[in-house]
Amino acid sequence: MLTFALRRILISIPTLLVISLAIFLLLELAPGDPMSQVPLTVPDEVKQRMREALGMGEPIPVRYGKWLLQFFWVEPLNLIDHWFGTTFAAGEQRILSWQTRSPVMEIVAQRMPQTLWVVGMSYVVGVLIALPIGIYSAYRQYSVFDQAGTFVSMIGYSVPPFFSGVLVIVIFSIQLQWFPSVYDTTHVVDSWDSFVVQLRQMIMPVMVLALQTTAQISRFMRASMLDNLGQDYVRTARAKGMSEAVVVLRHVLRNSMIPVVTVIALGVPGIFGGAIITEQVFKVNGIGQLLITAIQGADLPMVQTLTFIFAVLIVGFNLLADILYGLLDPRIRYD
Amino acid sequence: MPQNAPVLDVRDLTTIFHTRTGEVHAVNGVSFDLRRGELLGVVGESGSGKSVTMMSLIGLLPTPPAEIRHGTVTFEGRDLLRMDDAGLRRIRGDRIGFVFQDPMTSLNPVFPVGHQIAEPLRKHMRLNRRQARDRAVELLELVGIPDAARRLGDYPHQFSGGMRQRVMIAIALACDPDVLIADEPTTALDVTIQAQILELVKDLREKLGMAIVWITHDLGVIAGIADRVMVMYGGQIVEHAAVREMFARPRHPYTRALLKTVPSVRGRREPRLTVIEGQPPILTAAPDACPFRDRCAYRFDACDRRNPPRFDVGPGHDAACFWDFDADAPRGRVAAHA
Amino acid sequence: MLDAGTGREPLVRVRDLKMHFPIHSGLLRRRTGAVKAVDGVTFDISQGETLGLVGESGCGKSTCGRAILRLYDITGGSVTIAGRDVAHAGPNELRRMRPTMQMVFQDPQASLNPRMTVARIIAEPLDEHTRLSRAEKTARVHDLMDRVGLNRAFANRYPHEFSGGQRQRIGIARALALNPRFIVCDEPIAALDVSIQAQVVNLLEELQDSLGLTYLFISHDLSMVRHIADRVAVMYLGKIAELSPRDDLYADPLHPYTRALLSAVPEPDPEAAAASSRTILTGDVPSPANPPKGCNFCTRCPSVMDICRRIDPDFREVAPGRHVACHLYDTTQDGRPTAAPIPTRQGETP
Amino acid sequence: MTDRPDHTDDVPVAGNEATPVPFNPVGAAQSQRLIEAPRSQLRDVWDQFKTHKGALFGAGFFVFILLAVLLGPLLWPLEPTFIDIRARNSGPSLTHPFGTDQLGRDILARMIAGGRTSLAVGLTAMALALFLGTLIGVLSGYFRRLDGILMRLTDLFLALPLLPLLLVMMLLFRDSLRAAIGPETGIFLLVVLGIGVTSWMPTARIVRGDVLALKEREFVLAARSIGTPARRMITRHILPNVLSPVMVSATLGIANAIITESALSFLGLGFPSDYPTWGSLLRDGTDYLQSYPERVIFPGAAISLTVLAVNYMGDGLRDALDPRIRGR
Amino acid sequence: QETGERGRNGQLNIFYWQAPSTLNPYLSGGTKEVEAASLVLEPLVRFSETGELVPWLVDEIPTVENGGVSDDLTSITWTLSEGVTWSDGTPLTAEDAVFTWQYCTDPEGGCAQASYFDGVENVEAVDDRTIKVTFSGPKPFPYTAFVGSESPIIQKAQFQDCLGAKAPECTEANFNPIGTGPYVVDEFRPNDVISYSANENFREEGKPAFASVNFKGGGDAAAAARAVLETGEYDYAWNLQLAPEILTNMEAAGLGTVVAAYGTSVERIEVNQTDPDPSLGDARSTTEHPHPFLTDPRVVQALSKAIDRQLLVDIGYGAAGQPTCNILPAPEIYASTANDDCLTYDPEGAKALLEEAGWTDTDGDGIRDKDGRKLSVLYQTSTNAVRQDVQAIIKQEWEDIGVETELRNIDGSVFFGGDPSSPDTFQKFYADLEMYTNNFSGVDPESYMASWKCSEIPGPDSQWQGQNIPRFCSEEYDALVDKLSQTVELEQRGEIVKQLNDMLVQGGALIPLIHRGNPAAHAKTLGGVKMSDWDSELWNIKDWYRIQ
Ligand SMILES: Nc1ncnc2c1ncn2[C@@H]1O[C@H](COP(=O)(O)OP(=O)(O)OP(=O)(O)O)[C@@H](O)[C@H]1O
Ligand SMILES: Nc1ncnc2c1ncn2[C@@H]1O[C@H](COP(=O)(O)OP(=O)(O)OP(=O)(O)O)[C@@H](O)[C@H]1O
Ligand SMILES: [Mg+2]
Ligand SMILES: [Mg+2]
Repeated sequence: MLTFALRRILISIPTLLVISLAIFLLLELAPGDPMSQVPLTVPDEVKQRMREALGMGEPIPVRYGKWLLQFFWVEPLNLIDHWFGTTFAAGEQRILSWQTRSPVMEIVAQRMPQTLWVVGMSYVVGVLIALPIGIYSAYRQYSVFDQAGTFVSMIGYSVPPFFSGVLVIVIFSIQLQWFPSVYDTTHVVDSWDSFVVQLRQMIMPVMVLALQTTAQISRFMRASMLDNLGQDYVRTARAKGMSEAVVVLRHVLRNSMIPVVTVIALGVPGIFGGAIITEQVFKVNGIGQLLITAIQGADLPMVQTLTFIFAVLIVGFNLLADILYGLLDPRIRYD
Repeated sequence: MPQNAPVLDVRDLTTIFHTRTGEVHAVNGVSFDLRRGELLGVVGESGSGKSVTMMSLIGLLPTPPAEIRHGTVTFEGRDLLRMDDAGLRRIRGDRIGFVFQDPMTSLNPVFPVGHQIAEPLRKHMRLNRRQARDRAVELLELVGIPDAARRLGDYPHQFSGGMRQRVMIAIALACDPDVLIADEPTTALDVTIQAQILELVKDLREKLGMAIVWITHDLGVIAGIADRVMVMYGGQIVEHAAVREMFARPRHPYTRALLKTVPSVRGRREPRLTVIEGQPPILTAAPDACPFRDRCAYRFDACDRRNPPRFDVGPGHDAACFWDFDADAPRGRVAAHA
Repeated sequence: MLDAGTGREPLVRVRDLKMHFPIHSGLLRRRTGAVKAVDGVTFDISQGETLGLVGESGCGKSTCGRAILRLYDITGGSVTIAGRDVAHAGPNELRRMRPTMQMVFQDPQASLNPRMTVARIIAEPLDEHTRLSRAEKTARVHDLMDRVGLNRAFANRYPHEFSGGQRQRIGIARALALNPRFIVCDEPIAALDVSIQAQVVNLLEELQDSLGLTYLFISHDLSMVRHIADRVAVMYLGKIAELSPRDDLYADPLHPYTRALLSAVPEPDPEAAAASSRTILTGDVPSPANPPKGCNFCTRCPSVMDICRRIDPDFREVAPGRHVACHLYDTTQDGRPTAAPIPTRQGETP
Repeated sequence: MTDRPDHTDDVPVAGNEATPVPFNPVGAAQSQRLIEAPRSQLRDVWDQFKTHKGALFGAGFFVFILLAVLLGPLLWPLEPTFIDIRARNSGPSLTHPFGTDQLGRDILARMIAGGRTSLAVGLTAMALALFLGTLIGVLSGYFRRLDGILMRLTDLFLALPLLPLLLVMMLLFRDSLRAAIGPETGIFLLVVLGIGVTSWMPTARIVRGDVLALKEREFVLAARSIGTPARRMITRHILPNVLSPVMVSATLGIANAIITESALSFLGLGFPSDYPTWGSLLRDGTDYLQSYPERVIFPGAAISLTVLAVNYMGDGLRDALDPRIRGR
Repeated sequence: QETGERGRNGQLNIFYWQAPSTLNPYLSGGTKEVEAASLVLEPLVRFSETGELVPWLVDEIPTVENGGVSDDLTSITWTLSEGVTWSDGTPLTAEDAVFTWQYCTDPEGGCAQASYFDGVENVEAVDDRTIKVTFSGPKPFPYTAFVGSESPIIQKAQFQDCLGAKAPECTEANFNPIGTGPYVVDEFRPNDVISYSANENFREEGKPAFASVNFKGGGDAAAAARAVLETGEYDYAWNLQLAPEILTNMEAAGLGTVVAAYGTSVERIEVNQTDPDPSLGDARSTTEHPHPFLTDPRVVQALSKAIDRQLLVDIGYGAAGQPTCNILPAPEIYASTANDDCLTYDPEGAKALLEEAGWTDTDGDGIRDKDGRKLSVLYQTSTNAVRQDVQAIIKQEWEDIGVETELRNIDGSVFFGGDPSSPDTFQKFYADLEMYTNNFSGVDPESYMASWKCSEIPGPDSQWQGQNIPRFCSEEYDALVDKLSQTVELEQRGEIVKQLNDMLVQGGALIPLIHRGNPAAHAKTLGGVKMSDWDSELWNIKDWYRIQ
């Protein structure tokens, strides 16, 4: 198990390097220019000097190397400095956004809380709703509940969030006036009342996103439960006189969760980047919105960094999924 | 061989399956009894309804698609077929133990075997964790797993096939059941391992004295361990006798053919094997004629008209055939056994 | 006929055949060992003979059969079929040799492509190796179907529409299509119901008689092997423990493993079963990735000796036509066995 | 004691060579049934498919949508771009069954035109993803040497953050492609390529898994023992047998592509705004959600129902193509 | 209530759906940045909603009369009001203005507002409160530098290390500039939210009324409008370019009001006077090849007459637009009335004009032709829902009079991006007609009118830089522009500008369509809003208050 985990970690290093190169090169091809925001009246040679100041003059390999160094060395150092008040990274060149000229990572850190609150919470909620639905649908396959569940989850899967989002805003913000339509990213939760406010502003985006999560995870759960309900060991458990609850919720569920848990883990990276549209609709200016504005503003360092952070997350959670799989399944654990 | 009152009495059990293509009459009016301490062997080709019969007894068939049309199963004076789920659950695993064919898939892969053995103990015998553990060790030792205490925490995949089957047996024996139903427990195993298991069962039977139903399609296994044998064909019992009687004087054409087709490691070597031509019956309707008639050399008009009842053909021996082998002629008006 | 050493060149010569599957493990997935599925197997099969190969699950029977047909790239040894070296032939040469050697598989369901009709399945070898016209091919397919006892009307059906025995006939027809001389039957009856097994075995025997085929008949059913084989090889953990003419082997097994195996077979006769005294082996077959030192069988052998744990016995001819790999039959200088074998005879031949 | 009891010796057993096969009415009937014209695989699948109500509805609806979108312009000849200012913002009526938009363009006509684009994107992107996925899956499953590298490639693509990359790609190549082959075809190609290239991986993985399993199946071994070369092995034995997971991926792929296209449209990176797709109609409609709800209901329902139909079709296909289920 | 103590009205919520990425207006030309900064940074003088100069950090506007502007119009002297302090409590001095000039004119700095200092030769601090701006030549309208929200004064102490190339790197300063305005920045989150609070050192007693401002970004125009008009979560939303009926519907909820400020923005169709034929290769759209038919003013007049401008307003602009026939519709004194007949939709007149010009439909395919050449135009614009609607309508109207029209729309970032290598920029003008909006900031049109001089024509040799997009060239016009720069008297200037405007419109260089207002919405409870399109919309935010 340990070698298995280690092996997976080792493999992910070259994967990440290749990905970083791919992302870097792809974006180098982009026609983006840090000077696109600079007015036309500024003379060309000034622009050229400004470009060089941003390190654009150097050959690609050098820039790639610098970027890697900044990403893997300088930025972590900065993080350490930030936490412990040290000054390891003092004077090191950080990755700067072309748009705002401020360190990319600072903005990312600024955006993280709302993304985690909203998108993360929606994922948790979605999963929590999905599991019982999946279990019950499988247990009562082809029952009315199952058919309805299938239908609703497929609808959930097929309605684009830019539509469902606006719909809930119209219903709950405008008609009923229950929840705010604009998410306040500066809101600080420090009391019960402010927590209620936070809840109220989270409910709609969470609802929209959770619908999608629920739709997908419940399908997985159902399929996995169905697979396992037909297994011989279920019959054994029944033959031992175990109650249905024990059979389904202990024996079958435990086995069915193995693939589902990994699917859940694989969905986590999506939290950070997959909710672009929902963020836009509810004005939750999180990571997704950051990415889209960076793309529109041709802010290459920001796009590069964000894309690569996503890649790191995906690789990381893949790893986690693999390891979880091993932990949950003794057949792999003792391999 | 102790011959006392039956612990299990099955009368006219009929089970059908509802499938997309119609009904499948898997078990048709099966009646038999099982006496304390005896080992009843059940043989028959694949699909003859052996497993369905046994699973019907204690409600292990999923309903739907299965439906138990009629019949009674008397166990300790109560009819299992009319018992509610909770009642059945109290009997399953406690009074009646089950061992299934495939030891590879019949154990839950994610729980340690100790846990799986302890489960029925804790439920039926209300043992606490410690007691259950101690009993589990005892059981594993009983079925001959060395170093039992240490292996409680192991997972099924860490055991070999033979050992897993022993674990299955340990689970079935956990609550000292009165009846043990073993559905082809050695089919998936190698001969040398099978020999080990058979030996173990013989042993346990002597020690614990429970009644056992042993399903197999290997006549050799039956010959080795059974007291009585039932032969099933097309969802019915076509012949039933004490084991020696059955091998010595088979009185149903199917049994006779079956005995002929199997070559032996020691007996005479036939130049050609005899074969039973034809296909097993398609069980889409309740039988209104002899299910074996298409493959039978003794067939005559009566076979097409009526499903033969089980005729008594000797002491404790009956066969469902209109042909009288002793007289080598069609049977006259002989009283049906059942 | 019983022995390859009768002067006639055997059709199949297998010498020290080895098939090791590498095991990769550890951080870098280095090769850390091998599953020695077949580890030095030697035998001959003469023209028209049937060699039975028996043994417990996982002992390497299938691997052996497949390695002989070069379905695997073997690790060592040589295989000659009809005078041609199969083990080291190049791809094209091998392709040309394919028609002489064919295989019938264990699971008739799995060995037929569910998406091809019977006619296409049987015609596939013809497509690959002959230039027959369409009509000729159809004629040949029908001919083959007649030969294996399949109704020609079934030619356009799919495998799932057949019963197990009929499916196995399709597999046999396919194997026969190119007029092979040697057929490896890899447990052709294991997946069939008892009442159908006999049909297939009879068919194989008939075909052997009429076409002069040579079989390597792999099975774990000792009684069926007794019926069909002329000589029998008993395999244990990748090696042949004993190779003897059929009657000798069943009447007087030499190797302790053979003895145990025979005694473990349940006898479909309650009288005999009650009378016999069985040799019950304890324990399980060790993993072929990690076989015991010395003799393979030493962990379970009832007559294990000290030497068995140290030295792997040679596979030698101890009596005419009878080969065994066991220290019990080690000869002293004068050529006599060191210890007298005590064959436990459980049955007598009539 | 080893001999059989002698009175069993003379048992005549049916089918023993000498014995003639006895009269067998049921058997005859049975073989009569069996001899009927060989049923094709397709028929079987269809028969099974028919029993799945959802799938039947799905297939029916999908065919309906396809026909509507292809033949719609013949039956409903209004131009999707024709402006009838006087009729603007009219609700559903006889002249405009789905109403008109803020410029008086007929929404039915726009739905038909939009559906054509959306479905074309869905189908082509799916086809591309399937082609890539199957190719890579088969190659890596079948050729052990390629396996490592191809699977790494698949992992790599799986580890790429897709939506961001898709967005970046749209941004990067949109203009050069537009310049090269015109705005509509350019964007079409880009959307299709983008979605196709970023969604083949699950198919590849599934196919590879299946191929690996198939390779161990005895019929492949049988073909090998016949000497069938790799190329024909793949086309004859492997591909037909991986069909069912591929078909199922296909249905999911269509749904996925339609939704992704609408998301791109929403983010303003899809087709030009005057080029209707269901996604862009829906996006434009959301602004009018309160006053003219039908403007979102029609495209929204079209997307959802198509996705739903295709998903149900996939479910049905999965069942129909699974021999374990079909065999029952 | 309008008066009271500072911060009495709690929080003010402003919704800018495009969020600012910096608060230094000198580093970004974007409206959103400039306006967000205008809460903090202030110029010496602002423009009111009517375009009049309002003294802001000075007590009096310098003129020739009061001696603030030198007689030869080459210098202007500003005197700062007494007691103005930065929000950190330090006094505002003339040095800060001098520094601001240095900051923006540093050749390394890439200042976005450098045009405000065009012609400025020197800025000096005569004393702590006196700033003297010297021009290189006479400047009839000297109110450019330090006037309006785009050239506010920044604090020397804060920015002195940020000159030139280092300017963009002073993140701290750029995100939290210290200003003299009513609010100070508490937190700046790029592209997200800005939190301000009332400036304790603000010079006016009892202002601002709001204790804090929440300046939210993100979403889209519809969402912003909804938040003010329908849910009432926000008090003010900016730039609501939505179809008028949507806004009207939202307004019906009764929570807010849609307002529009008019400046000089005119949505117009520029008419290419040169030939964009692709077969010309590099000489495409250059003065070497005059356009084959658009140089005939009658054709352009016909196209103009055939447009129903009121319909365009109804569909696309509503309250935020008025039909216009002038390229310069405001301020009042510059607005011509000579072209107003185009306000009536007159397709028949258009047809007659085309007939007169010799364009008839000889082959009966519905498209007019002349000498074998079809009257067919390519009409491009940027991608934007309203523009595409307008395009579609105009296309249909033109096809009614027999003009074949092909539409093209190009993503705004490319179209306005100015990349010399892209064929799709508005400067390259590889089309017959193109539509966009342009305006000028401030109230003096001199330099704006000068952009149609022959010398301003973009071309390959000037890297396609140049303001004269239609490539209109007339000696008469150039002479008139020169005359304008010599004229001081306001009346006279107005006359000249009107003439220039008429020359452009009647000469067929431009088809003005709509005088565009800048629509915004504010809550009914928000008082004091006076939208100005000449300055920041939030120019008088210090006077805003909550109506209780
Ligand atoms: N779930 C089911 N649905 C439909 N038919 C079923 C089902 N389970 C069993 N059957 C049918 O019931 C009949 C009896 O099956 P059963 O499993 O009892 O046979 P068996 O004698 O145990 O065979 P084997 O030796 O193969 O285990 C068969 O014809 C089978 O097809
Ligand atoms: N491709 C392979 N890779 C690795 N190990 C293999 C492979 N094929 C077979 N083995 C191993 O080789 C050993 C012998 O396998 P083989 O299939 O030949 O046994 P067998 O005697 O035919 O068994 P059975 O009776 O179950 O068919 C087993 O331990 C098996 O796990
Ligand atoms: Mg069974
Ligand atoms: Mg095998």
